[in-house]
Amino acid sequence: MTSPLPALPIALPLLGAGLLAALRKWLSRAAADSLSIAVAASTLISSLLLLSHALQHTQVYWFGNWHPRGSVVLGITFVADPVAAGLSSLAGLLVFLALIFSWRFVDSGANHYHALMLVFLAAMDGFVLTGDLFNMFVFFELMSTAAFALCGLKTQEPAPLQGSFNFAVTNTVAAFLVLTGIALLYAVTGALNMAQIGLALGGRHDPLVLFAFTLLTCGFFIKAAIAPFHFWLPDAHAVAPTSVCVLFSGLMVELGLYAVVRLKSVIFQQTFASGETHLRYILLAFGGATILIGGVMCYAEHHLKRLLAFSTVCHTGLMLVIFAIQGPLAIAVMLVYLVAHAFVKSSLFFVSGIMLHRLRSISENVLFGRGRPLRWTAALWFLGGIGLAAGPCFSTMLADAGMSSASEEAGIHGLSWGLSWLFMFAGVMTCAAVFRVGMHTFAGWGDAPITDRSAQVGELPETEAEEQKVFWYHFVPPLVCILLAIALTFIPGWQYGVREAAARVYDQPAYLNMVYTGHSIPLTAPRSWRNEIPGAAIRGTIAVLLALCLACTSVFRGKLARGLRIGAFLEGPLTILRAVQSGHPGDYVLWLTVGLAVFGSATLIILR
Amino acid sequence: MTDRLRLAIFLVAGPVFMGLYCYAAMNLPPWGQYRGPYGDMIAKLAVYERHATDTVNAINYDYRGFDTLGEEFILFTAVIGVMMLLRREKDVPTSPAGKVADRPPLSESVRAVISPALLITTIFGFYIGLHGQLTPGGGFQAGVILASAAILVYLAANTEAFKRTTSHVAVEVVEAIGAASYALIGIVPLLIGLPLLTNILPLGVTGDVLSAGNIALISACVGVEVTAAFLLVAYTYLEEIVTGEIPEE
Amino acid sequence: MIWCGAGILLLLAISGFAVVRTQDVTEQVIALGFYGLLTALMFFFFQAPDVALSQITVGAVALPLMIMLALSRMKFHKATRQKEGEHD
Amino acid sequence: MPHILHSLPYFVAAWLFFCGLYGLVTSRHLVHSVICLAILQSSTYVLLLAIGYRVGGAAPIFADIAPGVLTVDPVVQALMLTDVVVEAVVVALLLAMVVKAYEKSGCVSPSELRTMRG
Repeated sequence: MTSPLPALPIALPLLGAGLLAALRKWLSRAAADSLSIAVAASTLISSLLLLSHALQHTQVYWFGNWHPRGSVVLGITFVADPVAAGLSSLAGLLVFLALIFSWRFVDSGANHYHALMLVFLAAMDGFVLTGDLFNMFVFFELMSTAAFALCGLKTQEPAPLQGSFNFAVTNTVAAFLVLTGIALLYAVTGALNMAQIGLALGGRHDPLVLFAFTLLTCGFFIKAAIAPFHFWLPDAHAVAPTSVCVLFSGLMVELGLYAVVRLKSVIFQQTFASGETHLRYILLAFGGATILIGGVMCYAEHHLKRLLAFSTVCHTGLMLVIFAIQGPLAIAVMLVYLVAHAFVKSSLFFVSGIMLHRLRSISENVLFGRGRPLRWTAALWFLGGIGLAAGPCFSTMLADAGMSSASEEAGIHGLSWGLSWLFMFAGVMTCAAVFRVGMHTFAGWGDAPITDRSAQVGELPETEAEEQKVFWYHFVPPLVCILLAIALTFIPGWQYGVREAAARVYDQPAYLNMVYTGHSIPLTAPRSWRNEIPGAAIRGTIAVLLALCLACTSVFRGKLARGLRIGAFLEGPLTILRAVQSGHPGDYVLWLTVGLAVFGSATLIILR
Repeated sequence: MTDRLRLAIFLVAGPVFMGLYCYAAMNLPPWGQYRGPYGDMIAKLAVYERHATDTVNAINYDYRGFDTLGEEFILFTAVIGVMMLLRREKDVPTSPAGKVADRPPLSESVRAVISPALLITTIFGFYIGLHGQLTPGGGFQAGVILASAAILVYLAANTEAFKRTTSHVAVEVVEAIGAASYALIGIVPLLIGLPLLTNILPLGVTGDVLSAGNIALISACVGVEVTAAFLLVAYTYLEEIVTGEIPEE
Repeated sequence: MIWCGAGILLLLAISGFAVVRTQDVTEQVIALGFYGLLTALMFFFFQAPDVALSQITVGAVALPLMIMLALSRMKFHKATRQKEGEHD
Repeated sequence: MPHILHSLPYFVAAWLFFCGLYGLVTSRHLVHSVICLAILQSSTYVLLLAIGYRVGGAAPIFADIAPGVLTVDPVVQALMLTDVVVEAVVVALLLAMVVKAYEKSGCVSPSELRTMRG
């Protein structure tokens, strides 16, 4: 008797999607909404049940009942460890909240929207749970296909088609990079199961393995929007409906990094056993560049969704930097940050959706002073900003605390300061941008906002013009997200649980043993970062204050001496960075190729 | 960025990438010396364990059937995406565009050839679909062939008939049911405590059309889905031309 | 025998480049159809009849057909718009 | 197998990947970009096929050969079947975007379609 739990998070939404698509013409909007919410809720419940089982014992599930013969794996397996099951629960929760938010609200594209959302959910679940490399590619592609379609939901204007075309081209190239990497690994190991590949590769690190690593990593970096692969992300976010942006920024992008973590731990663990330091510097360089570009561009944007999108770029860069430290503790910190960021960013996107609905625009310039009556919206918006800066009480702060412990554990205490600065930079820039928009929109302070070209892309409102009312249930999703982001700091089991889960991800022998025999090896959880928390809280407070100052130098630039108008300067032309973000698919593919060449050469030269 | 600058940068980065690819590939096992073990193991087992002589389909629909489930839903999603992107917007009124390019000009002789061609294509499609577990072919290939039959109808300039076969809501419903029934077949074993997509049908005699358990059944679902999917895509592209109506500006 | 296979591969490499270099889209679709057939031939030659069958149906028929349909829809759209313009 | 052929198909795969990227970078027509993506995709066919090939191996279909005969790898062929579907699907979806963009804005060149930049 096999427990059916691991299969349900995929089977339920897929069946639901089929049903919704079949009944599309006959279902009323409300019926389609309720049906899809019910399916998402049951998926969420099955994911949570799976998580509760996985916390005790990793669940290994063989599809078609094809168990391995000796060391050869015949079928496809799901390995539901706490991290995978937890991310699947997060996916379920975000889709559930997004569907509640879009209840009779966002244009459903003739009722196609619901089926697409459910397929997207199934794809994310499959992507995190799978223990098979090619199966991962299949779900990667399924996730992308659903995302491309959802991105082009609003077909009334040409901008969505530009955004989704660029998104589709770059991410399809990513899929083929990943597939090429899988094929190369298959050629040398004769296996598609990740555990078997890891076993067969051993400590091999010839150019072939390193190149396969490059292809897989860069392919997933494209999804994770690491510079210079990030260009598609702002374009896609600017045009996608709010509820879809929540899923893109909240989880889909981060899943790219999750895949890199998983592959590095299961397949390439021994490959880099001797070259860990070199790999660290390569990843730190890419992550650091991403933080800088994302942070600066985030502050320079005046289109709300693009601004939040660049903040996502900045924060995924930060997650990469944390992962670059290496070691189980670093993975734990990254996961803490991933979850906290998902809640904070989702909340901000939900709030921007409410603003778009009430105020009929998403450009800072147009919104100036028009948000004064929206007190609740303003409160949620500013809270989200504080969350981005890892302000005290927010669980993003825990990551700051953990980062110094992790770098200490990895023996790179010297880098610790630099990393803290990067963390603070990311927080200050993104938080300041959010504060600036908030001050302009909800308070109407200072001078009229500066604007730029892309902010003038008039995004048509997603909703009908007649009813500009918002209902209480529109505030539920952002409120739930913000509350969860805060509550996680105070749930004592949370930090311990994540550390233990990360240890299980990191430990390659335990993973292999699990897949082949189904028995787990007891592991010791990495050490706690409790001592670092007060310091992190102080740094968080400073970051919030700095962000406030920076935002003020923009908002009140008229009253300041020229030398003090730092914010206004950062908002200014920034000619080169803006020129690079050109909206031309050819350029994006070009930078992608450059990134591949650089990452590939660096890996090959340094790690040989 | 100018076209020339873009090309210049690419001509530096692109060859570097290709060079890395080639350099890495020189470490691969030489061409023509596949070493196993995965493929060899399945080639040995499939005939005995699954009574399927076409091992490729045994992998596709059974050993790695879960991949194919995902693949079917990729197709399903893309079709929804195409229909959604090219949907008619609600408030935009349409105007009859008149006979602009209604029917492609075809000579009588071509039309005379097309009817038998249609018959042969359809029979071939069913043959390919039903023998998937034995010989090359299977649901996917059959689906594409059957859908091409409908395109032949259009080529025969019988737009009315094409409209009847495709514009109907039924095709859309069939497509969704085809995709969902694959998931349903997978779920049935869950009820008796087996993992998703486990075969619970009798395996039959190797080489028989009705052998190899659920492979034929899944293959049939895939065939239905693929046929409907390609028909829907073709119709969505042709909708304006067939109905002769385009949305006003 | 193996030289024959190598020849097909080289032909594929050349025609792939040719397809990419073709600027006119209609010509490119025809080139793509030819390329699809060549790929199918390669599949047959290297003992992959299943894939060859799907490649013939998809790569050489369905794919070019789909692009043709899309192009004809675009052309139709343009023609109708122009006609409407003349009426006004 | 002559020595100079050892890596030939892999080089062809690398070349096709390069061609696809080149086409995408230089493309002046959105439909052209989509076709280049299809060429890029075919690079993975060549690679997978070459990896699973075995000199003298039969096709892995035991309808007319005895069990136990040495065959080429059936697994890569199954992967390629998935790949073919993915190709068709991606092209269909991208074309739909191109068609819609053309109907909305009247242009097919990637440099004209840009409404968002910076």
